[in-house]
Amino acid sequence: MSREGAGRHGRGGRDDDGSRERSMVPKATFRSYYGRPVLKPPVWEWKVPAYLFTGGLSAGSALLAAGADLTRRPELARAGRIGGFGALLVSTYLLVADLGRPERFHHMLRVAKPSSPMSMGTWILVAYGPGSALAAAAELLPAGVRASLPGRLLRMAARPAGLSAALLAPGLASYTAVLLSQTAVPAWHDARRELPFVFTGSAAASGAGLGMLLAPVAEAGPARRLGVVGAAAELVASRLVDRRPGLVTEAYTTGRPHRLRQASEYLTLGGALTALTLARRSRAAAAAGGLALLAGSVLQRFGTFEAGVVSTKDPAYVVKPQRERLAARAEGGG
Amino acid sequence: MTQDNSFYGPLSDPAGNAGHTDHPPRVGFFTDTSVCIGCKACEVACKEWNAIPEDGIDLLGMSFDNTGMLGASSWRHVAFVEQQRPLGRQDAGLADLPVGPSSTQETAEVVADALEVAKRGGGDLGTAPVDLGFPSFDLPGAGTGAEARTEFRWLMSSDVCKHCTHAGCLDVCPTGALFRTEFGTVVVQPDICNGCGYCVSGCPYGVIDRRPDDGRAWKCTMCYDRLRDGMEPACAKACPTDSIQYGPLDELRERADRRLAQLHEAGVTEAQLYGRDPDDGVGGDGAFFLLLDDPEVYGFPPDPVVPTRDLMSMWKHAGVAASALLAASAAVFLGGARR
Amino acid sequence: MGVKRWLDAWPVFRQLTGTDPLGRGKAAQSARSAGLGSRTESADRVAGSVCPYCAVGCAQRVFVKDEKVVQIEGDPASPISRGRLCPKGSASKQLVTGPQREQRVLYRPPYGTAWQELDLDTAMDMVADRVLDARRKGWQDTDEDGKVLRRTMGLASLGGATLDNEENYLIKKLFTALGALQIENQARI
Amino acid sequence: MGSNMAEAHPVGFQWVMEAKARGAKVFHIDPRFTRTSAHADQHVTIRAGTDIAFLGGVINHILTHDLDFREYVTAYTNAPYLLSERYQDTEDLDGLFSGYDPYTAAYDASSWSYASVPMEEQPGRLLKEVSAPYQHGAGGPFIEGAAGGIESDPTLEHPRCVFQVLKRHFSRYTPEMVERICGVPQELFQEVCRAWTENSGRERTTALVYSVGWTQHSVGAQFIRAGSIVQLLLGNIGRPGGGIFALRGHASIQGSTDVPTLFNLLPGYLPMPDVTHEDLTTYLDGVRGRGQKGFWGAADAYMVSLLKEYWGDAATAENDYCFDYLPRINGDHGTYRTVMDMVDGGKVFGYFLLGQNPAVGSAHGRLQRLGMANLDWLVVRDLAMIESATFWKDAPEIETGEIVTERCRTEVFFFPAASHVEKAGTFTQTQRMLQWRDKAVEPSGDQRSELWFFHQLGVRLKERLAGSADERDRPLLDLAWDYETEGDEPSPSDVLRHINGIDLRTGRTVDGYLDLKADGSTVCGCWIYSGVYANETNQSRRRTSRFETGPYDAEWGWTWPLNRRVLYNRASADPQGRPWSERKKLVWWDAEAGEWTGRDTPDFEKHKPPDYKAPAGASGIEALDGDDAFIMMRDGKGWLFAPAGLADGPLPTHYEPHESPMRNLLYGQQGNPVRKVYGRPDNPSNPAPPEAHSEVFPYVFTAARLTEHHTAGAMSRQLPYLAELQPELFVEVSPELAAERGLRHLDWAHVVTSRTAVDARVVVTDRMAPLRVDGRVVHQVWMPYHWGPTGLTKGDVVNDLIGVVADPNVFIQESKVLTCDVRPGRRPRGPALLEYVADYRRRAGITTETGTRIATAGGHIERAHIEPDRPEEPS
Repeated sequence: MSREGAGRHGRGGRDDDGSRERSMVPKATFRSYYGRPVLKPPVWEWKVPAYLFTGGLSAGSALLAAGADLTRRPELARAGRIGGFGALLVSTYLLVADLGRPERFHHMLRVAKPSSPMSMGTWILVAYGPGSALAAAAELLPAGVRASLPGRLLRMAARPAGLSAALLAPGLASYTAVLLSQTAVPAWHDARRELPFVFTGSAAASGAGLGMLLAPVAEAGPARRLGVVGAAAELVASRLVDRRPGLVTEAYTTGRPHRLRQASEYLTLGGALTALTLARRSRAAAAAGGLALLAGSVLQRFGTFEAGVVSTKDPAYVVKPQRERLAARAEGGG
Repeated sequence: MTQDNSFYGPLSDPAGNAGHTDHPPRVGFFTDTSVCIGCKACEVACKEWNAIPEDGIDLLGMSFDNTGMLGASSWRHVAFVEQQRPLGRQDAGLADLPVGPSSTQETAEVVADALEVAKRGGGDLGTAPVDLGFPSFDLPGAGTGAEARTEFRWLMSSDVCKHCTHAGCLDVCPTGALFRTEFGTVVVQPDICNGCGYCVSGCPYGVIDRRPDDGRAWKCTMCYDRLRDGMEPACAKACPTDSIQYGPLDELRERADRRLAQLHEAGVTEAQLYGRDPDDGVGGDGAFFLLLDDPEVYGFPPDPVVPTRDLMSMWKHAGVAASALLAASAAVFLGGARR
Repeated sequence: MGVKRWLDAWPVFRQLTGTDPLGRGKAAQSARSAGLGSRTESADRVAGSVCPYCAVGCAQRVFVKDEKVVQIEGDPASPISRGRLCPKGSASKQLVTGPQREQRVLYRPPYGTAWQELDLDTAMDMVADRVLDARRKGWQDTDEDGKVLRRTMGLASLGGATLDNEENYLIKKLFTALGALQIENQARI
Repeated sequence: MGSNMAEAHPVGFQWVMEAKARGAKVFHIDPRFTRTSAHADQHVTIRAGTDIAFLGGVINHILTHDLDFREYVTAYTNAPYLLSERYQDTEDLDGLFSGYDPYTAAYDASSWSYASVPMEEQPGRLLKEVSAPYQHGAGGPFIEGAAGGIESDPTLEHPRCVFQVLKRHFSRYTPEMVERICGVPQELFQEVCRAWTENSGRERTTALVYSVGWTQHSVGAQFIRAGSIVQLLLGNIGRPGGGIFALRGHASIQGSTDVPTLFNLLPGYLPMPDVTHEDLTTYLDGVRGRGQKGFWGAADAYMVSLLKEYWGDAATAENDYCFDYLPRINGDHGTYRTVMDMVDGGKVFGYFLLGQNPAVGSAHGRLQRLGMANLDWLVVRDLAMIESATFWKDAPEIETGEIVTERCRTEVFFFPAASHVEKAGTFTQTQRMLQWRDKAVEPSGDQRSELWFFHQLGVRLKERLAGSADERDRPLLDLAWDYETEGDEPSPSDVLRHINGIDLRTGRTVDGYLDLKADGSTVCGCWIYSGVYANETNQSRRRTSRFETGPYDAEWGWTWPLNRRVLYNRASADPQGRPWSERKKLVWWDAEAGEWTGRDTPDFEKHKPPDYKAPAGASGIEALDGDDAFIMMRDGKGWLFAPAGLADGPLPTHYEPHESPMRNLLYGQQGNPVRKVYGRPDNPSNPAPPEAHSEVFPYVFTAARLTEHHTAGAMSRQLPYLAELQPELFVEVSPELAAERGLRHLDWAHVVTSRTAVDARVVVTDRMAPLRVDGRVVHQVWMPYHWGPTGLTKGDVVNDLIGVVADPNVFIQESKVLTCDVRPGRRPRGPALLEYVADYRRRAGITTETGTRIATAGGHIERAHIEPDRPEEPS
C-alpha cells in the first residue's frame, strides 16, 4: 500500500552512528509501495570499490613511472612500474572474481559498445595491460637474465611499453567514473560531472602515495607534487559533490558514506600536507603521507560506492527528485 | 550518432536501429490495471513457461503481495495497494459502519520499517520483513480520535519489464548478453551473460537482477521463444481478465487511449497511462500501463530516465578529467630539478 | 572461409561490418538465440484436456515431447475460458510433473512408525481381502423392525469431486454391489 | 452473495468483468471485502450467516412495492395456489412452522401442502430421518393431485394463496430489521433493492451467483431458496442473463453429484432406496408419484435402465431387475456421521480416501484424524502424500499425546494416483457441461487411475467370491463388470457409453433419455447424461472452436440435459410462447412450424403448443400444460412456497447460526429448529443466546479460500509456484479489532473455539470492517483453510476450529460461520493446548448439551439432543 509520507528518508530516524530510533520529525511527503526500493541495489560488493581504487592506483602509478623513466628517476620508475602492474593484477582478479560467472570473463571481448563504460573499460584494460606488464617485467628481471639478449630487448621495450601504459592510464583512471555515473543509481548518476575529477584526482593521489611510500625522498618530488595536485582535485571535486543541490546529495552527506568520505578527506588532506612539508625531508614522513594518500583514496572509493548503494535502497531518492522534476516541468509547460 | 536518437528521445524503430532489417512490428504489453483481479496467474504462467525457480516462501504483509517486487526469479509481480479513497464511483460500503481510523498507513509502516534492516534494504524480491524487536508503530485504531475511514479501494497491478525504447540495462551490458530483438524487445541471453551485474544498476525501474545461486542476470524476455513461433507471451495468454494485453505496440497504444477515455467518462478520473509516451525519459515503454494512481504508489519511478541520455556529456567530463590528469602528471616532472 | 566464419562468429566483427555498429541488437545475438523456438511448437503431440482444479472447466492443451509433459496451457478455442487460466491452472504442469508426485505404493503396518514399500499387486490383494473382511464385520441384513437393509456399515469412502464421471460411476457401482452405503464426497463438505 | 468469484473462480470471473465493461452493475454482498469486491460497483459488508434476513428484506421490498414481474409470477410460479387451512406460518408460531415436534426436533410437513388434497398427518419423529428430503433425489417429494386441480386464485388476493402467505411471512423483514440483524445500513440495503428490481423484468434480467458461502450453513438450503424466490418474483429464472449460479469448487464436483458418490443418491438424482421400499414398484411410486406432472414421470425407465446397467442379464422383469440387490438407507449416513462412528469404534473398519484430505479439508479435523486412527485399515489414493495418510506420525494429536504412533493400530495403504493428464475421462463443470480429456501420457511407477483401481478391485473381489453360495454375494457376482479394456484398465469411453445408455436391441447408444424404456430393453447408467454418447459419438469430446460457433456454443463439450444451456428456458417466453422482449429472447414457439425453437435447446417438449391443456387424469410428461415451464416440478411451476421437500420449512426464515453472538431479533426461535446437531463431548459448541456466556467467544469467524491455493492444499501447498504466492496461514482482522485485542500486523495471534486453538500471522486490513448489529459492534475475522502440517508451507489446520452441525436437508456442515476468540501471541503447545481450550470451555460453561437445545421458540420444552453413552469429555 502506498505509504503516504512514509519514506525512510527524512524520517530522522537514523542518526549518525547508524542506529535507528523512533522518528519525532515530521515525515517527508512522498508516496511509495510499502517503502520498498524502486531500484535494485547494486549487486557489487566490496570487490568493485576495491577495483576502483586499484585501477586508479595502477593508472596513477603508470603515469608516475613513465615520467620518472623519462626523467631518470629509476627508483620512482621501478616503484611505479611494479606497483602499477601489481595493482593491475589485483584489479584483474577483482574484476573477474566479481562476476557471477567468472569463467565467462572473456565474454567481455565479444562486443565493443560505446554505450557501455564497462565494455570500453575492458578494451582500455586490454590495451593498457601489455604495456604495464612489459614495463614491470623489465624491472623484475633477475640479474642473470638482464644481460641476455631477451633481457636486453625487454629493457629496450620497457620505455615504449611504459609510455603506452601511461598514455592509456588517464582513460583507466577516469572511465570508472563514467562506469558508476552511467547507471540509474541516483547518487552516482547525479554526480556524473564531478565524479571523473574525484576519481582521477584520487587515482593521482594514490599513485603518488605509492611513489612516496616506495621511492626515496630524493626521487619522489614529482610523486609529492602529483599527490598534492591529485589530492586537491579530489578534495575540491568531492566537496562539489557534497554541495550539489537536491535530495540525492544527502546520500553522500549522511550516514556511513559520509563518515567514510570524511575520513578520506582528512587522510587525503593530511597526506597532501605531509607531501608539501615533512615528506620532502623525512622518508618516514613520506611513507606516512603516502600511506595516508593511499588510504584516503581507498576510503573515497568505498564512500562514493556506498553512497550509491544507499541511494538505491531508499525510494525517496528516486521518487522525490523525479516528482519535483515532473512538477517543475508541469509548471514550465503550463 | 545521437542525432538519430539512438540513445535518447523518441525512436520509431528500435529494432531497426539495432540492426534488424525486415523485422516484424514492435510488440509490447499493455497492462490495464483497472481490470486486474490480482489472481497472479501471470506470475505462475511466466514461471511455468520459463522454468524460473521459486523465489522465497515468505509472508510479506503487503496486502496479498508475497512476491515483493520484480527480480531475477519473478518476471511478473502483482502489486496490491489498499487505500483510503474511492475507485471511480465504486462504493466500498463503509459509510455508517462503526469503523475507526484506517490501518493502511500503519501496516505499510510495519513492512517498511522492517524492510529497512533487511538484506539489500528490501531490494530482494521476497525479502521477509525482519522482526524489529521493538514497537515500531502505534496500534492501528488505537489512534487519537482520528477520523473514521469512509472510503476504501483495493488496487492490483501486474508489473513486468518495461522493454524500454532506450533500455539502460541493454546499453550498459558489456558482453552483448542483453540485446534488442527483431520484435523491439530487450532480452538477456543466458548463454552469454557472465554476471557482471552492470545491468542491475543500469535499469531505472529496478527490474533486472542477478540470481545469487546462478550468477547470471535474468528478467522478462517477453517470451522471446514463443514470439519467434508467432505465439503470445505466457502471462498475457493466461490473464483471465485480459488485464495483460499483448500485441503490436501501435495498436496497444491506440487501445489504451480509448480505454483511458472510457474510464474518464465513467468517472474514474484518476486513471492515467504510464510508459505510453514516446517522449518520456526512456523513449516510451514497450510494456506500458493504465494506472489508477500515481506510479510510485505501485512501486514505479514517476519519471524514469535512461542513464544513457547523458552518455556523451559523461564521456566528455571524463575526457577532460583524463586530460587534466595527463597534463598534471607531465607537469609534476617539469620542475626539472631532480629532488 | 574458416577464418571468415570464425570472424563472423565474433560480434565485434559483425559490429564493424554489419547493420548494428553499436552492438546492441543483431550483432550481439548469439547463435542460440538466433535458433530459438518454443517448446510447444516442437512437441510431439498435443492432448486436449481440462483443468483439474475448480469447476469452471477451463480447457487445457497438454504438450508432450518424448512421453513427457513439457507444457500445459489454456485452449483459446474454449467458449468457457477463451484460453485463459488462473494461477492454479497455470501451475498444472508443476502439479503433474513435480517431485511431490508419489510413484510407489506405500504401506504402514499397524503400530508401524515408518512407511514401507509394497508391490502394487500385493497391495491390491491385501486391500481386496480387507474389503471383504470389513464388509462381513459390518454386515446388516435387517433393521430392528425386521425391514431389509442388505448392507454393510463396515466400509466407507470419501472422495470423487476430483475424479472423472466414469470413475465415480464405477466406484458407486462397485460399492453398491458390495452393499456399502457410506460413499461420500466433497459435495457434502 | 456467498461467493468470492474473482478469487475462487478467476477465469469464470472474466465474464463478470466483460458484463461490467458492457454496463452491468456488480454488487458484492459478503462479510469480507475480497478481490471480487475490489471490482464490484458496490460492496455490502454483511454479518456472516444472515443472508436470509437480507434476502427476506429484498422479498419484502418487492412485495410491498409491487415490484414483482406479475405476469411471469402468475403464469410460472405457484403464487396463485392456495395452501391448506392447517398451515401455520412462523408469523403465528414465533419462528416455527406448523407441524414441529420438539421432541424429535423435526417437522411433519403435511400441513404445508396445497389446499386441494388433505394429507395424512404423520408423526414428526419418523420424519426426521425416515422421510427426509435427502431421500427424494432431485424430484423432491410428490404432491398429491399436482396434475389435477389445485385450488388457485389468479388474482393473488386470496389470503391463503402462496403470494399472500409469502407477503405475510416476509412482512417483518423491514429495512430497519435488515440493518439491525445484518449490520447493513438501510440506505445501502435499499440501494441493492433498487438496483435489483430496476434491472429485472421484461427487458432486463439479473443474475445471482453463490458458492459455498451459502451452502455451508445450518440453514444453507434455505439461503438458496431465498435467492430463488427473489429471482422467481423478478422473472429471472429460465431467461438469458438471469438465473442462480452455483459456482462449484472442484473439477468434477458437479459430476460427482450427478453420478454420485453420495450415500443418498443413485445416478441422475434417483434416490437411494430406503427401508420402506419393499420392491421396485413402491420405490418408483415414491419417485414419480401418482398424478404428478413432469419428467420424473418416466422414472421407471430411468431406474430400470440403471439396474440393467448394473446387473446386466441377471436383471430381469421377473426379479424386479435386481432391485433387491440395492442396499437400503435408513437415516443419516453422511460423512460426519460415519467419522463419528469411526471414533466410537466397532462400526466402521475400512475407509477409502480418493483424492480427498479430510484431515485438513473437512470440518473438525481433529475428529477426522481421531476417526482414522481408530480403523482397521485406511486406503489413501492421491497424487502426493497428504496429511490424511500420515496422521499416524504427524497429526497435531501426536503433539498433544492423543495419538501415539506406536499405539495407533490403523493399517494405511497409500496408492499413488494418476493425474488428469494421465487418464482419459470427463469432468462435469459448474454449468453442467461434460468435457472429455484425452490421455496425454502414461502414468509412471505405481500410479494408476481410479478406473483401474476399482475395476481391479472388483475383479479381485469377484475372484475371491467365485462359487460363493451366500445370497449377500450375488450382487457382486452378478455385477456387469465387463467393460471394454484399453491395456489393463477399462476403456473410459466404453464406461461413458454405458452411462449414456445403450439400446440392447440394436447394441447402439441411445440418443437421449426420451429413448429409455422401462421394459429392460435399454441400459443407462445415468439418465440425465443420456445423449452424451448419442449417435455412437462421444459428444463430450467435441471441441469446435468458439470462433466457429455461435454464442450458445453448442458444439463444445456436452451439457446435460440434452445439451441445453439454460434450464427451464420455456420461461424465457411468455405463456403464449412469445419472447418476453426482443432484447431477452431465447426460446419461443414457432406457430408455423408448430415447434419450439430458439437459440438454446428448448427445455420443453418440442411440439407441445403453449396453449396445450393436459387431459384430465394425465400424469407425468403428458400432464404438463403448455405453460408449465418448470417441467421437472411436480406441478410444473416454480416454487415460491415449497409445499414439501424441505426439512426446515416451506419458506426461508432467518435463523441465527448455530454459534452466534446474537439473539434472533425476528423470532423466539433462535436457530434452525431442525438443524442436525451432534451432541457429543468431542464435538462441543460455543454457546449462543439464549444460552449464557456467548461473550467468551465474542467474534464472528468465517473460513474461506484464496486464489493461490486449492482446498486442503494437496494440489497447491506442495507446488513451489503456488506456495510462494501465499506462504503462510494468516488471520485477517479489522483495525478496530486489532486495537481491541492488541494485535499487530504480521505478529502471531491465535484463534480459539471450544474445539481448539490455531496459530496464525495477523493481517490487519481495512478490508475487514466491524458492523453495528442491533446497537452493538460485531467484529468478524476470517482465515483461509488451506494449511496443514506438511507441504512446502505449513500451518495449523483451520478446520480444527470448526465443530460439526449440519443443514437438515443435505447434511452440509456449518463451516462458514461460527464464533471465536482471538488473542495475541502463539497458542500453547502440546498437552497445554488441551488444558487451554478446556479452560475456555469451563469459562463458557460448555457441556455436551450446549447448543443442542435447539427449540427455543416460546412454550417449547428445551430438550437437549445429545448422543447417549459417549465416553467422558477429554481433559
